[in-house]
Amino acid sequence: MAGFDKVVGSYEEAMAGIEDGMTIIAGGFGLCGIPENLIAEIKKRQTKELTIVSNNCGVDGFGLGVLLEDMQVKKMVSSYVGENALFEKQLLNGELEVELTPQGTLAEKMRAGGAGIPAFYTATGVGTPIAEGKEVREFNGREYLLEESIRGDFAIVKGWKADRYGNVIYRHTAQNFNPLAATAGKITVVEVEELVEVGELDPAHIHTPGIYVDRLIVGTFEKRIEKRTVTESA
Amino acid sequence: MAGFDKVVGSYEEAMAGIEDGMTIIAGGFGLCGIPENLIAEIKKRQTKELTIVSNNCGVDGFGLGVLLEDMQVKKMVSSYVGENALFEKQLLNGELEVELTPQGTLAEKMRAGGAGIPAFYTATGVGTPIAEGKEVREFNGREYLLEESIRGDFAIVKGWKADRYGNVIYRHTAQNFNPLAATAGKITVVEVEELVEVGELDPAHIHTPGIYVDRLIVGTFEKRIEKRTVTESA
Amino acid sequence: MAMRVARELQDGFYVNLGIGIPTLVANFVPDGMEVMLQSENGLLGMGEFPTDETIDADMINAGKQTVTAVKGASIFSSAESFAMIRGGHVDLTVLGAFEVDVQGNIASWMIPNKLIKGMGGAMDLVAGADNIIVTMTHASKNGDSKLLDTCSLPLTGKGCIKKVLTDLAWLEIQDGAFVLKERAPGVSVEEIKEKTQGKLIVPDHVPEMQFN
Amino acid sequence: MAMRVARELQDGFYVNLGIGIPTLVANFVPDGMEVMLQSENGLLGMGEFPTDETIDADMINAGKQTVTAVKGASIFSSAESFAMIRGGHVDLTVLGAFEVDVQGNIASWMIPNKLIKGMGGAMDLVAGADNIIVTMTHASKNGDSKLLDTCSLPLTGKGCIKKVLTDLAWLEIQDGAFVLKERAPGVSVEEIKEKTQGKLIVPDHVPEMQFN
Repeated sequence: MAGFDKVVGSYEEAMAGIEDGMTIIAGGFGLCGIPENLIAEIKKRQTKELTIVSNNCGVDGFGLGVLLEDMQVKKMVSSYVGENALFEKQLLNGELEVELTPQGTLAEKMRAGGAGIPAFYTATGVGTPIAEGKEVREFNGREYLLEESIRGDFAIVKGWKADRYGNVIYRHTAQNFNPLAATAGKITVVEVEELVEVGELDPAHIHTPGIYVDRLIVGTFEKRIEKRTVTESA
Repeated sequence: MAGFDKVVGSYEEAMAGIEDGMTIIAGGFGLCGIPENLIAEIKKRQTKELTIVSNNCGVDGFGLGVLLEDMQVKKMVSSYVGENALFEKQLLNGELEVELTPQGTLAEKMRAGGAGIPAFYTATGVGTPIAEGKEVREFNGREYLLEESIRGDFAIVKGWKADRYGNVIYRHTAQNFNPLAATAGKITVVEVEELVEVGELDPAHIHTPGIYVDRLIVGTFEKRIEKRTVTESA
Repeated sequence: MAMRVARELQDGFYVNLGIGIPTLVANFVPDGMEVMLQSENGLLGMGEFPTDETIDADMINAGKQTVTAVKGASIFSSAESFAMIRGGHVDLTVLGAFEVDVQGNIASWMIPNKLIKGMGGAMDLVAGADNIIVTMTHASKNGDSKLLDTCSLPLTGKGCIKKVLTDLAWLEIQDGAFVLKERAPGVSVEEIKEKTQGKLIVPDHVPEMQFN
Repeated sequence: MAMRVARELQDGFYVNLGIGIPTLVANFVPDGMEVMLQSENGLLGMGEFPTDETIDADMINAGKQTVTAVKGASIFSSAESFAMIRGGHVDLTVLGAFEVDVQGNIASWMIPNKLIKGMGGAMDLVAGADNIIVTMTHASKNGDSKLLDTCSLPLTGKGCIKKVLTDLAWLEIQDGAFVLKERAPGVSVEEIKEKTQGKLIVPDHVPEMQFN
């Protein structure tokens, strides 16, 4: 079934076609469930002037943070940033633009982008700085903001297991923004920890159906922990 | 964990509080995945003047069709109706009102209702009779309709397996509108085929998290087939 | 007609087939090519009808027929299903119609003064897909053309149709006209002209349809 | 403060706890009562921190801390998580703030001329919940009141706060005023009056806080 085999042979092939100035939607929350190797490939390619849509921007030296090192990012669309010094420096210097977007609105913008919904209303942000320039409209006596959806030239996604058709499942809270990002890329690239046989994943429990996935690659992951918190072992 | 135990003891208890004139959102597609016994309970109660939001209206003598027998339904919000003679008769007599809604728009209206999104734009229906009276707005050079979300006083849902906390999974294509309906009821009632122990369902594969579910009951189901189509056995 | 539609398939296409003639297309998928059928009630990877032994009330397609799922299928909610459709992720949609016109409008769900049963998923399908093939008879039983200058019936979608396959011809809609691309075997250009009410452009050479 | 918040819990509540003081509330859930913690990155049923043996990089909370899941938990996407929040399905939200005012406005994410890190999920949480408790110190280190007539900082949400718990008092916002409901142990009404800049209504009797 060659036509549905999404597996590519290398990270180079996985990110083929990425160009300066493109918009990239990335899955992940903090450093959890981030497409580590696809980000590294973007760094290797030195693609510039990127707009990156991702809840966070990694940390110094890891995750999306590495794309700051060579000034590859023009703009971040995120809900929470600045966990790293380089980010702060570039922001203060005006070398980097940030569009802060409430986390739920960001998730819904990705989902809407993938689902052919150009805009939706939400109460989130009414009366706050993020309402500036946006339509406010009343439904049933309450005010809501109009928010437009987001699509990316590429979506980069980290899954757990996938089959060759691109059916993907995510592990624990590494799911987060990944299935949403997966729907919203003109080209959606997914990297996973394990390739399984077609038919092995339960059809009713696939998080991302293969129809959303253009390219698939199996990688190895560092999975760095940002805030290690433990209780004493019993 | 009494506070999270959603199981009720009877169908009477499951539908307690339903009143004349209420809006009921029902899961199911055709006769697949319909809350058979919850519908039967509504018939037994003879609640009248109901607005029912459901993709279809059952058939003569089964599914939502039984609510027509005693004129319990004032209005149907559906994408496809009229698989039964009584429905046609009541519609032609003006005893029943129908608001036809495209299937994808109906699904999204339920999801939006549950997700706190009062309205969204869709290209579906632009230039057709269903656009009448609705705002048309251009995004990126294309016209879209404004569609408002739907919430119900009750949502009635058919699941496969659930635990006492109300975590539900659906079986095969009996999923359809059920998880959407489940999010959109002020009171959401789910009937399932099997109750499993808390912890038995994989957290990553729960279709409807218990937070959406108010009442849960285990039933037995006829599961009538509307269009039996088979190939010759090998 | 189903055989001609099958020629438009490409390996790896996700396809939504409407009820009726479109469903037959599944029988004519060329050897060595695979397509995956989407059914809008929430199934990607629809398989054949079940046997008496495997029939399952919980496994149906958008036409409410009992079906099976192929290996590698996925099953999801109606909202997810229409996210795929509305979001333009389906590669090809094939569906029937009462009328199409030179502006790419389609009427397929409502005949005034006849009982209206509803549009089901048709409005979402025509609004969501870039690549749609309408399959229908060229004219009604009374001989009235269904390829019109302006649809007379209430629309299902506006300006969304580019390809029409009838029992007589394969046509594409371009710049406010039907362009005659192929004739069905044994059908004359004259007959097609006669039965097409909307503006028709006939190139110098109109080949007969070829089938795989 | 966490102990006082815990008194607002009810058996069967789904609760979202912000970072910091709110997180501590989990330690004071009364015996015989169960609440389920929602973490907005996509977890319902957040459990304790893991041990060195069970720690898992793929299991974190909205504060990016490694956590565990309780029996009966569910895990989902960020869109589903905020559907729960925005749709009003969470019973109680507890979060911190820089300022609140008598109109129920809250400012908690942005101090002009200081680096802005972002609002995360806070704007969604305050817009989505009916039942919110703001926990914060009553006044800044300089003694400036944080309970104001009008918030001076950019808002996180408008008109959405009804309950405020500080190190000094439990207050409810009603009809454009803070109503003093309870004093923290040993705190005088005078001190609360002094440190509240916004309109304050003091009933005849203001009891000391009771803890379970």
